[in-house]
Amino acid sequence: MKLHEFEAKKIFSEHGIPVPNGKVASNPEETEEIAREIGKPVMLKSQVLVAGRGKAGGIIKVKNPEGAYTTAKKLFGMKIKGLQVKKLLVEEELKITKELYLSLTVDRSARKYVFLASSEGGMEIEKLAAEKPEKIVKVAINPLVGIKEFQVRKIIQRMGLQEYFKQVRGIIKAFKEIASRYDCELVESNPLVLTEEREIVAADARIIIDDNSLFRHQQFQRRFEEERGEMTQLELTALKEGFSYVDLEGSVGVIANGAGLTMASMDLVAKFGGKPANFLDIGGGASAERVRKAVEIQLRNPKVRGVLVNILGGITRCDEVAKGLIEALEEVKIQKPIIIRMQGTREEEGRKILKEAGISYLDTMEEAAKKIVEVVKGVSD
Amino acid sequence: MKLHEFEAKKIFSEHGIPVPNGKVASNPEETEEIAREIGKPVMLKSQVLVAGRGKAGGIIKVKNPEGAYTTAKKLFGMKIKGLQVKKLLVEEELKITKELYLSLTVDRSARKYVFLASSEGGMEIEKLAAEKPEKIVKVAINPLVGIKEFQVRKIIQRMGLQEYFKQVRGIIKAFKEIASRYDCELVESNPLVLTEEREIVAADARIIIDDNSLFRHQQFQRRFEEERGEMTQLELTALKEGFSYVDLEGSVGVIANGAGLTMASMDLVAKFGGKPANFLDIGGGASAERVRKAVEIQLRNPKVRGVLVNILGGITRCDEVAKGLIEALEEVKIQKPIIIRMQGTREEEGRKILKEAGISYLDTMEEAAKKIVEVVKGVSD
Amino acid sequence: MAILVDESTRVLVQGITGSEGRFHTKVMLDYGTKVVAGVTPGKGGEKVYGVPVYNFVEEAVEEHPEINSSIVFVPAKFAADAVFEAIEAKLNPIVVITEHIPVSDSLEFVNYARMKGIKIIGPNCPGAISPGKTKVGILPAKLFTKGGVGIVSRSGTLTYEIADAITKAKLGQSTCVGIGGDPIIGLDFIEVIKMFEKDPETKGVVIIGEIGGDMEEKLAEYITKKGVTKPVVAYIAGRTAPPGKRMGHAGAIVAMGKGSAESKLEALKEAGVPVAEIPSQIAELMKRTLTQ
Amino acid sequence: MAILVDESTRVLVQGITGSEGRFHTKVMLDYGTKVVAGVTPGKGGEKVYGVPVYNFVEEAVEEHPEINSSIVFVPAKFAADAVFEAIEAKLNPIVVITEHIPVSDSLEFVNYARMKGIKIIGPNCPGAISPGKTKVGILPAKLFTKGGVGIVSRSGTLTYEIADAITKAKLGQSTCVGIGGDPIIGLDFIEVIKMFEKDPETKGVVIIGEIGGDMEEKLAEYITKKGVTKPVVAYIAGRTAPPGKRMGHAGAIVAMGKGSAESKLEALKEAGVPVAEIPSQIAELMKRTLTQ
Repeated sequence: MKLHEFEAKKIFSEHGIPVPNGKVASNPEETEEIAREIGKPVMLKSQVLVAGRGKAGGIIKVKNPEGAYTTAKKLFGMKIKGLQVKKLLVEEELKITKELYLSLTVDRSARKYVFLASSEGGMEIEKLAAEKPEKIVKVAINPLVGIKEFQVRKIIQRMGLQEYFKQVRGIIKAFKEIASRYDCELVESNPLVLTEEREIVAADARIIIDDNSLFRHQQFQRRFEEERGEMTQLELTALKEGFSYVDLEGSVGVIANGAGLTMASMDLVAKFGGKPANFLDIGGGASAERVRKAVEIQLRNPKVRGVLVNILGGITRCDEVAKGLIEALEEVKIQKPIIIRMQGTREEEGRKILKEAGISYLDTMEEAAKKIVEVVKGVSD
Repeated sequence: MKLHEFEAKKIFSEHGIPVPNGKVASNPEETEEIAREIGKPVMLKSQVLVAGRGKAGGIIKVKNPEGAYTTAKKLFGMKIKGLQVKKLLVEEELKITKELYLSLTVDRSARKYVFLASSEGGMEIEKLAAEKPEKIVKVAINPLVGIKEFQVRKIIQRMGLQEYFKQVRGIIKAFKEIASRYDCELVESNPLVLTEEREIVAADARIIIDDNSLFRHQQFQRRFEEERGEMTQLELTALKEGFSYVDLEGSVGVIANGAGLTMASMDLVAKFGGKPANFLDIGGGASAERVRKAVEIQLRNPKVRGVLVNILGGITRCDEVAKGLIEALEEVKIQKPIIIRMQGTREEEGRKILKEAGISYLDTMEEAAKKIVEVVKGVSD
Repeated sequence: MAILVDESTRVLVQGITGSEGRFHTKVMLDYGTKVVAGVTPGKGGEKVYGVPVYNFVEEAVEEHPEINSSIVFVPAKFAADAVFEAIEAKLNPIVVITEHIPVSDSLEFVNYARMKGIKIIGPNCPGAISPGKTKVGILPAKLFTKGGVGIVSRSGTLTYEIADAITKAKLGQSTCVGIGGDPIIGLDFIEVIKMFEKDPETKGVVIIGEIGGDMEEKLAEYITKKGVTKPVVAYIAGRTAPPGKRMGHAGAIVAMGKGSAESKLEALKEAGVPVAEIPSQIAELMKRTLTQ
Repeated sequence: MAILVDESTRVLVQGITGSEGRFHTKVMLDYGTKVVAGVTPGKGGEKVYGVPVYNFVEEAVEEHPEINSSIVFVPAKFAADAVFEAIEAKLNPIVVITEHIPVSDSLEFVNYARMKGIKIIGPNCPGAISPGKTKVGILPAKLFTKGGVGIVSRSGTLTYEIADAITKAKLGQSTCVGIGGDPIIGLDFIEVIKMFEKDPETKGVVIIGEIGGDMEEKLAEYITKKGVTKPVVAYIAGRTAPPGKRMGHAGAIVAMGKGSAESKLEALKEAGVPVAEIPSQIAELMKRTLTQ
């Protein structure tokens, strides 16, 4: 779960990390008022959970409270990558001498936490890693022993901040504490800046909390369920039903059981020239009821021109799948081609149910994927 | 460093462990007042850092404030195992249903923290371990992973406190937190009690802090330097000079370099029929100045009738030792026999210095130990 | 032979009284797996399909010292604790079926187990099967037959799909291991392939990867540098997955410029590993390589 | 052969610019120890008796990949961090001379090192010497000569005393290890005696124990149960020490009814280990046993 910049900065501040003087505004009037309080040029930063909001015009510098009002009015009317701007973070403009990078994340192959730091900040870390890998220092932290002083020294040396040792040490320690306390996948400041006043300040702040840990963080769990950042309406509906669901650009709805099989089904659709409209994993052991809901979500999606159902029954029973399918078709009454591949546990029973309802099925996922692509092409042509 | 019961209970209470309602008194008047406040029978508990203060008459139950005054007057006049009672802990009397045992300490051979718990408390754990070892459960805690829930469950089950799971779990977790926060060698409650009100209360509390960690615990470090619990005046003086020093019962002062060698010297004195008066380890690489101070401490000790000096020079230089010795003898002017064994680095130079001063020396520690015992016997006979 | 689990495996089921634990205990018993005991705190003394239940792993192991491995069905909130309990009892391997365990928990027990030389399979995995010998997991046994192909996979059903094809191609499997779909898992491709290399029953190895992380790239690097004597073929799921989205598995995400299917495909191809375009090719590719 | 340290040992000195570190670097170099580099944060670029100093262990090891062990003279407050740095660089063994390290720190790095298979000698120890080969420690080398007796001890000077007697008895030492006087130390008697058992140069072993803990009792139990082929003789210091008092070493204390000299003496005698009444008997006992 991604936190908003203003939420992340609140947590930073609570852990002793200096952040710019600022407040959150929900409308142009508040924006103007905050700008007046701050009493110098301010940055208006749109609080939307998408990458690249700066480039998309979501971050604007204004010189005075009046300018803040006018600009805020524009920003509150904007959508950035499809998301409405509902909050602005109004912050003093920093006088920056140097931009740096600092983050704490999880290194999957090392199975450790890892600090990434650089004496060059402000650009995307992926870009920096690609262009100047030698500028990035990587320090792995064993979760059982925590960060040690020699590692702190190394990070600070490689950031070129020995002069500011105590301050930066405090920030590094605070990152680790935040990560432990909130089960973070990412704690990042990009840029972390050195100001003309010789202070180290987190000009930007990002925190991503591990979704699976939200049961320990009730204050965010509620938010997580209400507002899911970048998710589309369809994704939200599917998630409410407990499916793994991702919206895609194409026209073929994909239902399968298991993440790997669903991805493979999606890939096959593409391989045979189609475009998947989504990824819908019904998981293991789905009941007829759940299958019905999954098929309904697909049928009610206007983008979907045909549905591929690919079931390999292990714990999942084919008869339940067949029942759910038929129920959905009866209920929704939207006619769209559905191609079914069904194999495994209770295969015979399932196929019988389909046969009786006059629904055909195929034996392999390759055949099924090929078929749905043909059919959908036929529909659109 | 041992904390007083009232200090330990304060820490317990700050970590959410229930302790009896009570306060510390410094004189009989305060004692009476606190007893009045509490408004029921109270226990007066002498705050001296020795084991067995109960048996020594340092813990007395009184029925009313007047009784508290009279008894306190007696207690404040008492010495328990040589230590003056300066503070009383005045506590409500608990109505105890069951006495239990819980401690967290360090298991040296397992190199882990270890919880010891028992459904039987109140008696010395050493005695319990000897008489009913099956009543004690031992749960080792890896310092890198901390205590896990299954270990908590095991402790509680073996204490027979499943009915009070949440409370006891809180206490166990608090023990671990106290141990980590204060670098404890021991956190103990004996007895931990179940009251008629069905509460779990730490009737007694003991905390021992690792002396070597005191640089992290300034509030105690100061106290540690002022007041060192069971130490005698001579031990304090020696410690101020930075020596390892322990007072013993006998008449032969023992000086050596290195803990093992000093112990072996002490043992040899006993082996040959003498009684060591103390253990004084001058450590490695001692200067003439330090040797002088060590010898002075021995000479000024009225119990000491003769001194054994046993030096095996590695980092320690024999010439420095010889110089220090002569300086001490010149300065103190107390005539007591000194037997010297000196070998190793700069042995020749050292021996020359002694020879010139007319002081004799021996080659082996056995000879020296035998000799000092003979000489001291001669003195006393 | 086979790897990780075989006829000598004696299994403890942690979370045996839950619905999944109970169901799969039955299925494993039916397959012939030696399920010796189960653990659920507070349910000590019960029986599940004849298998005795204990309150503590320690108790179960004291009563049944032959137990040497564990399978964990405990809910995510309590799973880490169960794994630590199994580690302290020195059970090895420990198969963690549970999904949705917080990464911070997995980081702890995976590091602890690895330092102690204990193998964790999972979390969020289907477990392992050595056909004809034993199954410690939830894989549908009837799709598997004894044979010479080792399968190691980050996926569940996709693995069954490919195993089924291998069965139909009359190759069969030595051992099939689902290492799990989480970002932090106990065993990785390199470690499992090293085991397959040493296993005389295994003639060739199938790798089933997916987007997210760089385990496939690391494997490719290993194969290039150290070499593998047995034929290896691979399939990678998620070529059409968009970046920044989790595709069902917590670990199946292209994040911070890392973990794309292209990167993995390229790395494996450079290492000389044939990569199937579609899952059904795997069996064919393997057959061709093995009969060359 | 010899154990723990020998001619292949290449040493890093941590805390090399402090007075003790500097002094013993010189003494070790004079003895012929291959001291390759040193570390003191902030002193990188300096030299100590020709030995280059670095800011980080990692840097030192990058520049001098032959480094395979470390000796730590870092003050107690910072010592644990230095040990962790050496562990991360996989140096093995790590000799920790520093005294007064908090037990909670030692518990952490000792457990971490042990789980990683790295041997810690100490803390609060004189180190190890394999006479004629190398010395990684502060033991006065001239008291030692090459020979067949392995010495393992919780003490410093008392060890020199006994080693000297063994030298004078013309037996000499294969390796002499001071394992440290702290309550929590990296290596124990059993582990070291197992190494001596495997070392062809070692013909007999001297154990120098003292009050506190139950390492001597554990050794006796090990000898009784598993047996040791080489002759073992022992000395225990502290027979006259009162309970509850620390005798110089943080670990030399009879506490909670444990760790008395009598308990140790009895255990060793029951295990058939001759225990010397006075230190000078050790050499004689060993000579007698070896010539039987």
